[in-house]
Amino acid sequence: MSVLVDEDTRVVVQGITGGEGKFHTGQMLNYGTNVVAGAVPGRGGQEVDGVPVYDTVEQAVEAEDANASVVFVPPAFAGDALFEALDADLDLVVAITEGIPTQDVSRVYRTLQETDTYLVGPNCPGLITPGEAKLGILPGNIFSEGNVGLVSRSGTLTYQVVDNLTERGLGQSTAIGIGGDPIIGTGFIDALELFENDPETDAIVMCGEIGGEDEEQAAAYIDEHVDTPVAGFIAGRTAPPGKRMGHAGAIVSGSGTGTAESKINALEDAGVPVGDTPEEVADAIESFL
Amino acid sequence: MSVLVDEDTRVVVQGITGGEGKFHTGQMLNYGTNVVAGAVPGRGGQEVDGVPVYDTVEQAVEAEDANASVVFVPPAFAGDALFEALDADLDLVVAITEGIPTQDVSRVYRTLQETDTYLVGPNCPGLITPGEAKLGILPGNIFSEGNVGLVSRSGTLTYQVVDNLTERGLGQSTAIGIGGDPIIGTGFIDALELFENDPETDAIVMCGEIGGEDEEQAAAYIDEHVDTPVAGFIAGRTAPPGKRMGHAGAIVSGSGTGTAESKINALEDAGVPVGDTPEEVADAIESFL
Amino acid sequence: MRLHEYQAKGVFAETGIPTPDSKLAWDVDEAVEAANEIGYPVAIKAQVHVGGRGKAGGIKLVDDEEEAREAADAILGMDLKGFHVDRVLVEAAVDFTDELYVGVTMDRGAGRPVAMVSERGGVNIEEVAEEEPDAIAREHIDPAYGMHPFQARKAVYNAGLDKEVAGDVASILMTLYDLWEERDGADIEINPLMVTSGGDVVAADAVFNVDGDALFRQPELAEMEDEAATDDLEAKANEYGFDYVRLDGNVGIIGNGAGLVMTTLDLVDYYGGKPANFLDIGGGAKAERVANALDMVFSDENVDAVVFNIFGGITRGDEVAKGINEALEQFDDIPKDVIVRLAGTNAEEGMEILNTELVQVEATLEEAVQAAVKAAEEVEQ
Amino acid sequence: MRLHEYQAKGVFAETGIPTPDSKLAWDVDEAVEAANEIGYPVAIKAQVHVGGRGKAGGIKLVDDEEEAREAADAILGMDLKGFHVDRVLVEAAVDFTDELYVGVTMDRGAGRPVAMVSERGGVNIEEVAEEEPDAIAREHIDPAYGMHPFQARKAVYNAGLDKEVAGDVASILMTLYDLWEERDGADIEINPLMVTSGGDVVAADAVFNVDGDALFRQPELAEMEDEAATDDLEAKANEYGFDYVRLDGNVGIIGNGAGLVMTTLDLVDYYGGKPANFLDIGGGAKAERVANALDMVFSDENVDAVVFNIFGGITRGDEVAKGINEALEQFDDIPKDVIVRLAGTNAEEGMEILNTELVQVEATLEEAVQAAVKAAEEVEQ
Repeated sequence: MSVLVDEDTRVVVQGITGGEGKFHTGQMLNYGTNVVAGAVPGRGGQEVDGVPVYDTVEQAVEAEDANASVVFVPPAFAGDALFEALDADLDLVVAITEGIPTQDVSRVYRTLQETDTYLVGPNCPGLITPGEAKLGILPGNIFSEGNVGLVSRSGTLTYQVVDNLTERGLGQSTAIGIGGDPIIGTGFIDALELFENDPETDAIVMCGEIGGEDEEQAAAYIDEHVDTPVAGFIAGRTAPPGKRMGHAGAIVSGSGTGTAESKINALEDAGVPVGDTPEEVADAIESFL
Repeated sequence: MSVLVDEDTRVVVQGITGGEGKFHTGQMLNYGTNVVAGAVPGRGGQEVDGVPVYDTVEQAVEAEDANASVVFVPPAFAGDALFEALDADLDLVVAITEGIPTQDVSRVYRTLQETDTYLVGPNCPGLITPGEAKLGILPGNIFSEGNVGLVSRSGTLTYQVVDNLTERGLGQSTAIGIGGDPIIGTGFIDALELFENDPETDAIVMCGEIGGEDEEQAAAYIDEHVDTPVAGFIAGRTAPPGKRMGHAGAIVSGSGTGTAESKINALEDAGVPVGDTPEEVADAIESFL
Repeated sequence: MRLHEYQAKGVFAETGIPTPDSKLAWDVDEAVEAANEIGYPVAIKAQVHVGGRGKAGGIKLVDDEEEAREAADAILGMDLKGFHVDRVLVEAAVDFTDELYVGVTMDRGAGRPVAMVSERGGVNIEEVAEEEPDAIAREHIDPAYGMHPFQARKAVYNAGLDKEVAGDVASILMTLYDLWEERDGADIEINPLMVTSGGDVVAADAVFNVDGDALFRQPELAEMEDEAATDDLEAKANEYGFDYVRLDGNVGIIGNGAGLVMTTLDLVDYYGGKPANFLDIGGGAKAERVANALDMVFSDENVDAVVFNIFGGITRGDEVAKGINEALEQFDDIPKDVIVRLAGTNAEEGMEILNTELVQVEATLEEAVQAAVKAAEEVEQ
Repeated sequence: MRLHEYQAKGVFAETGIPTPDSKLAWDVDEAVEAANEIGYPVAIKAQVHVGGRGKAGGIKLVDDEEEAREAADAILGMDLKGFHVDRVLVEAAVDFTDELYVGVTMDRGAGRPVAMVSERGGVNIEEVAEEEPDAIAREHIDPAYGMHPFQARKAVYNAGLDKEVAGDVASILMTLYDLWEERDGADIEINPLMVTSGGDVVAADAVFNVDGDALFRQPELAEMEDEAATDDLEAKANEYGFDYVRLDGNVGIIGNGAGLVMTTLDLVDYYGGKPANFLDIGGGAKAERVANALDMVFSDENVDAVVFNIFGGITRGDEVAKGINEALEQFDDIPKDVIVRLAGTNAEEGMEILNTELVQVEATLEEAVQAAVKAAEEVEQ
């Protein structure tokens, strides 16, 4: 019925006492997410919105049986917070923080390979299983329950596409914003694999953008391993080569891969229709179901 | 017939152009060891005793299909040489070098856990399968072919015990000097497992010494997993607590384990007779066969 | 964040990497004086963030004072691929026998750093990379350990470097990696690393791009961040802290989130318009930031109409609406049509707040883009 | 290699770890002067490598000059568990409310470093470790990364430290780990880490043992290696580079390889003798080194007979034999019986070389030990 998160997911919020952490903890609780603890060094014993705070993630996990965390820790300390989350052996870590130094993320990524944890992000909006739980900052009200899995490198573009789906009554099983940073945990292929194995996901939307080769690799993966129908969208068709657009993911490498054209071709070659507009993506999904 | 090394083992000698490396390469070749390459940065293209030298281990492996290395590199550079050996994905690495800083070994050990390579040592005499190959500095002439497996933390003590065995006609399948440093690669348990699974090893000698808890753990392992009869020897019965005897392995921790008494008791509880003298070890082995 | 060549060389030199004698000059007299001091031949090199400076005329080798003056005069003030040259590096020419390449960057696909060495350095390295990728030895680094010395050796020997220089290059590569790691490098390169007839190696050029997200812990590098020589509008964007790229169309675009802003650009193009810029106000923007964004796009005289597309997540529609009102209420006569589309968090509240006498409101992304394209077309006619 | 408390505190203080005001003194007047300067109360602390100095009378707290003089006079020159006290640290007494423990060492079983924190610091930490191991929070460190800040926090919060000091202690622990790593520590400890009534923390004692194998890259620490205050024979062994431990028996033992030498000791005991020492000449010893070893053992007046047991691997029997001959030929009258047993590499050549008028040769380890025990017994009678 969903991947990665559901109503049983027990969440610890790292950085729960900060401005964003506090605000979105409230939002997550309102949505029905099982936020069971916060973790902030030196704040153990306090409460935020009725959620008990612990000094370390490990203590939060031991006391509240948490199995996932959402990280709102500021960039300078976020790398360390991610190491702490991995050390606590959680099933899922969602890193919302934007602007973590790339080398810090690279070190975290290296340790991630030695664990069974799914890391979503960093610099991502998080993920949501509509009607059950959201972990992150996605606006819950635009989502609706259903059987379309969505994975996207971009935050607000995700919302746009979801909006188009929801308006037509095409609900979502789970929507995952994987983030557009140069190095991220869960990638397209991980998400596609999860959706492919989820009996309740009947169609998949994959939103990519220029830069890197992840979409090309995902296309090859779809071709070989994914039977669930996939519709795609690629942002950045009009981006001039070599210009940096927003986050670091959006650099056209200029070496044949990484351009919108290369990605669109790869997806279409794998049988994935790529929409020219978000509306067209919704059209394709509608046609699958 | 043997464990870890045999006549098919193809050896690259790291540090082959140094004094010790050169001398023992000659000794290994004389013994019949398949020394196929040397590796010394900047010395690629040279030869030592007819053995071609390469600049890197990787090049030696690619050119000569080596699957094992013996490391004679001086302590200051030995840690790096071990990382290079592990990077080259060898089956076996034998580190003869004595006096490698412990923190360097700890870092190597950490990487070792991520590989399938057996590291023997550091600060060890190496290992030998009599009549086939020796990797290291053991005096080949005292060994004889047979069915006694031997594993020892000490170098010269190993020779002593082997001498006692050989004199009685008790040949060895493989003898492994695992070294007495605080952190080593292959330990007693690894060696015991290998011997237990070797159909041609019918009895095992295990020589321990004071310090650490490796012998106690090995005793527990023998009790549960080893059917091949084992005879033991523990050096350091008369060592006063708290005094450092030779290498760092030989410190009596004073906390109940680590003493000769604790080790001897653990072994005897596991059904392993422990000799008061090396001769008595040979007696026990003779009684097994 | 990119350092200029002279800044990068300064950083390299601190770590003991050999660089040629050199001096920075801001005008022709200074350049000539520097050249005389260093002694001829010298190279006069434009300090701008542009690849292929040499081929574009930004580097000249001169043999005497007269040539130096001529070259400095030609280079200072020139426009190099859109960048104004306001300073030159005057540098002793190196008598070289070989040009090598060494560099360290993050391999985003692998998630870890990679060190690269080639004996085919010089201006054509990009072609080499494209056509003969094996001519560049690559060594991935475990970021937990940093570069092991054996990896530097592997890289230089696999690149086929002469034994005579292999040791020196390996140790420069180690130094480069350590620098990259300690100073939060993004890309760090020496191309060419010249080999002199005496068998020494010298960094004849230097690239050092720093991870902008790490500048908070690299105060020394943050100070070097270039104030000059970029487009005025882009400088303004830096000041405001926007991700902004100027393009050559006439439809101004403001949005939140890189993917959505790019999509808005793509739709402008799809509906027959031409995007004038990319401007991402980021997540959670408050009213003032929104007003700044409008100010920026209005400052671009090429812009004929503006589409403001916000899908609120952390960004709240009411805040955006307030910012738009504030920005536009300052004008007696609003200079360009502004088409607004708000969705997501507090979008309805925002719609209510928006002063529809000042802006045109559209319900969907497609409609908003089409309206903006149409408005811009009307201005052009 | 162990640093003295004052040396360790010097190293700690360089990194910003707070330590009390203190001064080293080599005689009573110096100590009193230092105490007057620092201001009373002060602690006068023997600087010797002995655990439990306080209980053994090596630390005294004094309130005025008279007491200071008395204490310094008592401590300087005293024999503390076999160590001569030749210097004292005069240190401001700390007014504390709590005594914590922090330390970093190598966990040989795990093959990686471990950091430890306890709120039960002070003289009884070893008992605590034995009886209530859970009162010490342990955090294993990945040596590839070093200590992550979160690990220092985990350690202090798991140890149950007050929030008021937790942050300070975590940052001291990070500093200690970095020091341990950068300076090749073996063990590094602050016990007690005192918490003052004002909520500050102060390192009231300091232990810093350095990995002897790493001294080649720690020149500053190598210089601190203590020249004084150890047994003369052990000092001689340091000079010669032998692993040597003096014991209280009368059978001198020389051999190659720690395990074999220990076994020789064990056999001396087994056959009814008493070992006088452990002396490992190491691998590959040449003639001179062999002669030095004999010189060392002969210098020990307790020794009545010597067993020289070599099993050659890298060590060659002929070299050993030459060394023994050289050493013994210097004497008109050889002071103690020497029993030699050679086996392994070039043992036969060695046997031929050995001057059997100077030494007694035995074929097996057991026979050699028995002969030495017997010879020693005869001397005693």
